[in-house]
Amino acid sequence: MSQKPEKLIDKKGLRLDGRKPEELRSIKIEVGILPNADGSAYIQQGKNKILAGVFGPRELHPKHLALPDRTVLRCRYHMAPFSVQERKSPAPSRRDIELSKVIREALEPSIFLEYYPRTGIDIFVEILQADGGTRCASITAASLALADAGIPMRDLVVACAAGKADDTIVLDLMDTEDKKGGADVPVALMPNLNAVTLLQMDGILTFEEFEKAVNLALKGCREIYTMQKEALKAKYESVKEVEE
Amino acid sequence: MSQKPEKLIDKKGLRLDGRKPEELRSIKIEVGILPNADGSAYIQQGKNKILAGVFGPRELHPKHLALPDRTVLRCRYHMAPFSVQERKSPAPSRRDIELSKVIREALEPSIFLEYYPRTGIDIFVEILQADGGTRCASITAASLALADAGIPMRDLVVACAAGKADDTIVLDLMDTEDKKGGADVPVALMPNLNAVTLLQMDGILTFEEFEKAVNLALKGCREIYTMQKEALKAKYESVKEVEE
Amino acid sequence: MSQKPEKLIDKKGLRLDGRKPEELRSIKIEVGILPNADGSAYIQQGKNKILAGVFGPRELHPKHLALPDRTVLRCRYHMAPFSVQERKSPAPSRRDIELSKVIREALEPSIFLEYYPRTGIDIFVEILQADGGTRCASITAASLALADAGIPMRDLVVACAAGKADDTIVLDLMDTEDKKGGADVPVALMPNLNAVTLLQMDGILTFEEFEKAVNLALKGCREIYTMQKEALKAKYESVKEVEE
Amino acid sequence: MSSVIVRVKQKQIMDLIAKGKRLDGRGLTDYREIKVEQGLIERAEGSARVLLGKTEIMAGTKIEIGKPFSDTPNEGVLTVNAELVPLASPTFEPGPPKEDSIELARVVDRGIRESKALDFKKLCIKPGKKVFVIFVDVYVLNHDGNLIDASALAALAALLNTKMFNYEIEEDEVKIKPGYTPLPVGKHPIAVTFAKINDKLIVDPWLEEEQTMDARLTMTIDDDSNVCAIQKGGSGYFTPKQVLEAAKTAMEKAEENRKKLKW
Amino acid sequence: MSSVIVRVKQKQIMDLIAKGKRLDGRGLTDYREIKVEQGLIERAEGSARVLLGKTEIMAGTKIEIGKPFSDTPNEGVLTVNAELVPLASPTFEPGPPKEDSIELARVVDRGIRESKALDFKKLCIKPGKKVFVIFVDVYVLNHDGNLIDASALAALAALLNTKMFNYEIEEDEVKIKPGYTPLPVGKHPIAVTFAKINDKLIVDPWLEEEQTMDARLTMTIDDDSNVCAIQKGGSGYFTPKQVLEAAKTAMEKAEENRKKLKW
Amino acid sequence: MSSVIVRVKQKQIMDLIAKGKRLDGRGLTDYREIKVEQGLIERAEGSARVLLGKTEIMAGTKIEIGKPFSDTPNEGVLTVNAELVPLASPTFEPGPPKEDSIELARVVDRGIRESKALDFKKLCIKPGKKVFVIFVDVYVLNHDGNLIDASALAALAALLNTKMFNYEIEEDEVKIKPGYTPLPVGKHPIAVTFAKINDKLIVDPWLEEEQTMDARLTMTIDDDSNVCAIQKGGSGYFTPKQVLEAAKTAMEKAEENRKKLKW
Repeated sequence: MSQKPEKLIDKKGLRLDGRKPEELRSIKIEVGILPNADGSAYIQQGKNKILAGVFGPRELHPKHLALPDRTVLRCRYHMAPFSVQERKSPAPSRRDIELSKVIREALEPSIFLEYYPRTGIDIFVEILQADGGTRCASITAASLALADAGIPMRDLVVACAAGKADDTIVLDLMDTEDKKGGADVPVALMPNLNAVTLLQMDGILTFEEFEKAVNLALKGCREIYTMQKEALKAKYESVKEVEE
Repeated sequence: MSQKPEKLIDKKGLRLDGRKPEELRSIKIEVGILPNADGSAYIQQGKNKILAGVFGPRELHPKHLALPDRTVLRCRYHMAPFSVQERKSPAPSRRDIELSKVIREALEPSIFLEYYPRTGIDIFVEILQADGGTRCASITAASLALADAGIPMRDLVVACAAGKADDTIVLDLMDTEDKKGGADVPVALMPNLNAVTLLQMDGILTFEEFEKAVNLALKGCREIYTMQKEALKAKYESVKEVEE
Repeated sequence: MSQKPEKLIDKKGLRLDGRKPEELRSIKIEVGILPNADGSAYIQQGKNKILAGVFGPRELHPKHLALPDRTVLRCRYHMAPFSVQERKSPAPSRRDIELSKVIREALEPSIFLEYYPRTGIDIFVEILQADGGTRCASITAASLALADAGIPMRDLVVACAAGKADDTIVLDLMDTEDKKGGADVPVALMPNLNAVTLLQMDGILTFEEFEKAVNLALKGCREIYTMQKEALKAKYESVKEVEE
Repeated sequence: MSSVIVRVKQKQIMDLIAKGKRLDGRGLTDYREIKVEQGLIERAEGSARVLLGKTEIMAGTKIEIGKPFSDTPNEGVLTVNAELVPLASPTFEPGPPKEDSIELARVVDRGIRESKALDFKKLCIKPGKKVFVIFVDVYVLNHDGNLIDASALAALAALLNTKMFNYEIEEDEVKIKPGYTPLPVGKHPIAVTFAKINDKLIVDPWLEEEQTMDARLTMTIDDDSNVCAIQKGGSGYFTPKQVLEAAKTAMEKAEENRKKLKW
Repeated sequence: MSSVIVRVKQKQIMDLIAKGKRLDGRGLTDYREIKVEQGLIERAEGSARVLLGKTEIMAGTKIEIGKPFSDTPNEGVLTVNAELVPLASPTFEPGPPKEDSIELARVVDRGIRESKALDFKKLCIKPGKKVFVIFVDVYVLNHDGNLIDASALAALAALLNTKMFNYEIEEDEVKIKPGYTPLPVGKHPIAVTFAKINDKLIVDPWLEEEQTMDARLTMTIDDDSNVCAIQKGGSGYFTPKQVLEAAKTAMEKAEENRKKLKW
Repeated sequence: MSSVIVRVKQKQIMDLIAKGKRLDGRGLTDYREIKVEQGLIERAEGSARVLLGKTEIMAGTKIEIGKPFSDTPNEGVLTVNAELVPLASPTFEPGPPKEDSIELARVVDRGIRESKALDFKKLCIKPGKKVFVIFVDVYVLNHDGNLIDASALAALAALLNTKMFNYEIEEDEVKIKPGYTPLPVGKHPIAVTFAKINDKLIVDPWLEEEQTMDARLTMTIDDDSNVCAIQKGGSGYFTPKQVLEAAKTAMEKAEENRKKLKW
């Protein structure tokens, strides 16, 4: 049902969706949109539509999982059955379980875990629609949800992928580039600490290409970081307005 | 393998098994037939053959399910693999889980739950043979098993369905009427309190038909209620005889 | 893919692998080969390659399984997916669950369970390659692993099967004899107590054949018992050498 | 919320209802505001989002080619699944579907199935061999009470929004052809849920009313004011009179709510 | 029962057995009363109910058409399943089958399979493609000890009662024809279970004897007094002499119990 | 080990690494001794055992005939599974695969898949219908740290040792023919894992170093010194500079370790 494009980059050097190689997709971020969660955020990045909700710090169930010296961070990355071309079973796949782990480990370095011993923080990420780069967009949203929940953090975590489409290193791969391209390098960053908290790669890259891709992804992260901060500000300004 | 009957009601107004529209199937009820259960009952209604057993009030496992102010009622509706035309897997189906819930909620209003805080009462219903209307017959038997276990109750709960076969409102649908008929309305009742504790419906009924079906089902309930009380009495008379 | 041999015993009275009816396969036993387990053993019997590891006595999880007056022995018999002709799913099969039970019950009589109340001992058996008679070889290895872990025992448990190939009672059946033969009688023994701790049978045997098979299996057990003791001795001599 | 505050609030809700009033100012048979948006998820064959007050449901449909059930060889297959997504409420836990989500899915499913909303015969490709399988996934994104009515509405709105791909059969294989056909949806069943509080029936209970109610009753009503599915829930009871009263009210409310849908 | 009472009773049971007596008056090799009823469940292809004292077992069979195993392309398939139904004992819990019910099912299965009671070749429809799959579901309805012997008897009685539908093959499809054929059951394996208490062997232990025994030994014996399956259970042991003694006794008991079956 | 001893040891490890030294005497970028044995399990289509210091991995392959994925109808299927066998460590528990073993399997899988080590097109039998399915089962037999590198090496060694049966297609059925063909393995991806301890990178962490590390980084490198898979793990972070430094070192180490394989 999917057409195989001959070329991912056209003669003008533009990508299938008209972007330049170093251009992000259009991004929309909203903070605090779920009434029942302690913190939440919504991100739209290209056709990705992702919700993140945070509960906690709260009592852990089952209790024996609690740690005496720090909070336990848990994360579930989950895809809605209708979020992808072929219906996804709601039971967690091996991919879901791996992504839940790497997303959690990308967020952990940003949190002062020792502030809330014997408690747990739960992060729930729901992919309502997937369009390539969901793990990065999930991290970007989940970090905002943590901030919205008032969890003390060293910095926001922001994530973005770079990769290779035909012979060009490109930023923020969408679904087709991800599947047909030569490589995908998702990166998560705490910009103020210059700390890479997630790094994965699929594909084949020479050292030079890899270096270029990492640097491009970091540039993408910094751009999205600005949007993250604006979204947080927007939430608190709107709260302030309501309160005034 | 199943033949499709042209008509569910014949020219004389009789049903496939020879019953009149407002007639119950033949019913046989026995109380206290399982030696190891705290209370038990067996019901045969048409070709339905159903066992209900009750354990409790007893300690709850796992303990964290216990409630400080009342007993926890649990119910499992389960079908023997050989109880239906096509072998049923012994793992609980979604239907089994829903029926377990509605049966439990049909019985709960009859029990003084607050008499036994921190305990649990387990109801196990086993369908040995299914012939339409198993949920109603299960409620009728399970309520007797609760009484047999000596659980204090406001009233017995009795259940019966009415529905539509061709254009006629009929009582106590058997399997073929259930599957080929126009509607099925199972009702559970505490007769002395005029309290409907279960009500479901499948099919299509006008308001007038619905009203007629509900009233017919209630009439059926009251008839079976008499048999319930007789079965209880029979048990206690036989016990008395043994003791004397 | 498997060829059906016409005869399991040739004209000279020899078996497919050249053995005489009452002859064991070649056996190699090593004790204490797993660095992290509290006790361990490896057995090669024909093409069987089996590892057994023991942990404990240690705290039991979940705790409610602990017993006030004795240790709880647990056993898992597990086959590597590549250990058999057709890939075995790593999830436990019904056969695996039964074998885990009978192996545990074959070893239990040898252990002074009451020495370590409120604790658990875990036995893990991994079949790396299966060639008939894995349950017996597993018991032989697991008993050594228990001894290696320093668990106080009444005697070692040793196991061996006898059975029927064509019309001959034979010792220590390999895979083809097991599948094409007329019967298989696995036996476990504590030789010093003359105590049979496992006995199973598949197939068809007259009383006389059964008697002969049991006695032959017991003879096989006693031969392997000698090798068991040598393997234990070898371990402690090598330890002594290292310490000196 | 501490259980003391909960009990004070429950008392308040009950006292108000005795006077024919509700904590949020609604009349006993008033719904909260309903918003329906169709077609938000392009990857899905159909989708809809329903807001019922603060309760938020997303429903999406997917179509696959599969086998019919052996007792209905000429009919397509409908599968309704409901997820109580854990970000919708602190009381929802991740994991396989439990009693509550299974009941929710089955009540939504029965409304569609029993009202004959879908023409299952038109979903047959090759009798006994190949049919369209319609998956409806109901996703609870925020739980503020009355999940059944909102979910049933979202499921129906998603079905009305669903496009089936065109196909032809070539040598026993289904070949996809360009273009789409709408799903054959002929009826529009609407679920109307009542809570019994202080022996009175109210419609569309929100979360705190659900925590106060004795029992719940859902009536699903089709375009011709027929009853097509009912589900009683909760550990209380209704009188026969209340049941018939509920059916009457449900017919009115269903007609109002049906207007929120586009088709 | 408190553990003190249990221990007093166990002592009593052991003391009596030392004197060759049992708490319920039976001799050491006596069975409790056995009742076999066949054909109670009309929906099942075959069924039987066995009462062994107060132990009650229901067994039902169902037949489906399925694929043979790749290593036996010309043979039908037998699947035995056992459920320790929770109403049969306060110690049985609902949920997926555990160790005990799996062992029970597999011991019953082996008795039937190894004795060649079923002619599997006759259950082949199309070699390598289609065979009859026989499901035997053993349902424990009351547990008063010795589930193996009662279950094996119930399973065999249900098989003897089983009707296979007639069929013909038309263009690679199996067509059901009117009428039934009995299942090809040629042998009648009987399980005989021993408990070792106070170093003595007794047959058919009831519940309290099982709680007292050191170990359990089941011998399954065919019509020609061959041993066809054995299972030792429990954490005790037997001497080789006890094993052979048990085999002898089992042959006598099997012949007696086989008379309870009709075929 | 008590947690006090653990903390003392961790301090010791960190202090040494600050001086460019390690507790077991290795330099920061030295591997432990590596031993690779191929072909130990005759029942498997291919097998290998890798010892990396005391870490011991067994990998075995099995080949089945199955269906291709619908989006790659002309390609065989690779399935990598990893078992943290409970006898390998007191911290491994029996049961279905958890997060750690799933990540391990997926990292090994990605290395093979992304490097195009296997020529999947050559594993196609009948496009869209029948392909070879290659199972690689990674079995951790002793856990002394750096499971990823050892597992990736064992998986590749087992694939290099794997024989595919010959076949021909007769009337739509696959017929096995005598003889074997080696699996088409064209690339040799090597995983190189770094631990970050005290802000320094070390290669091939053993168990106690893993218990001390802040974060883990695995780079998989192909025969032409391309990066073909990366996985960061653990709750710490790396600087961008450390990432590039790791890639450089990984290229050297991969070339060394690749020599341990025979093909």
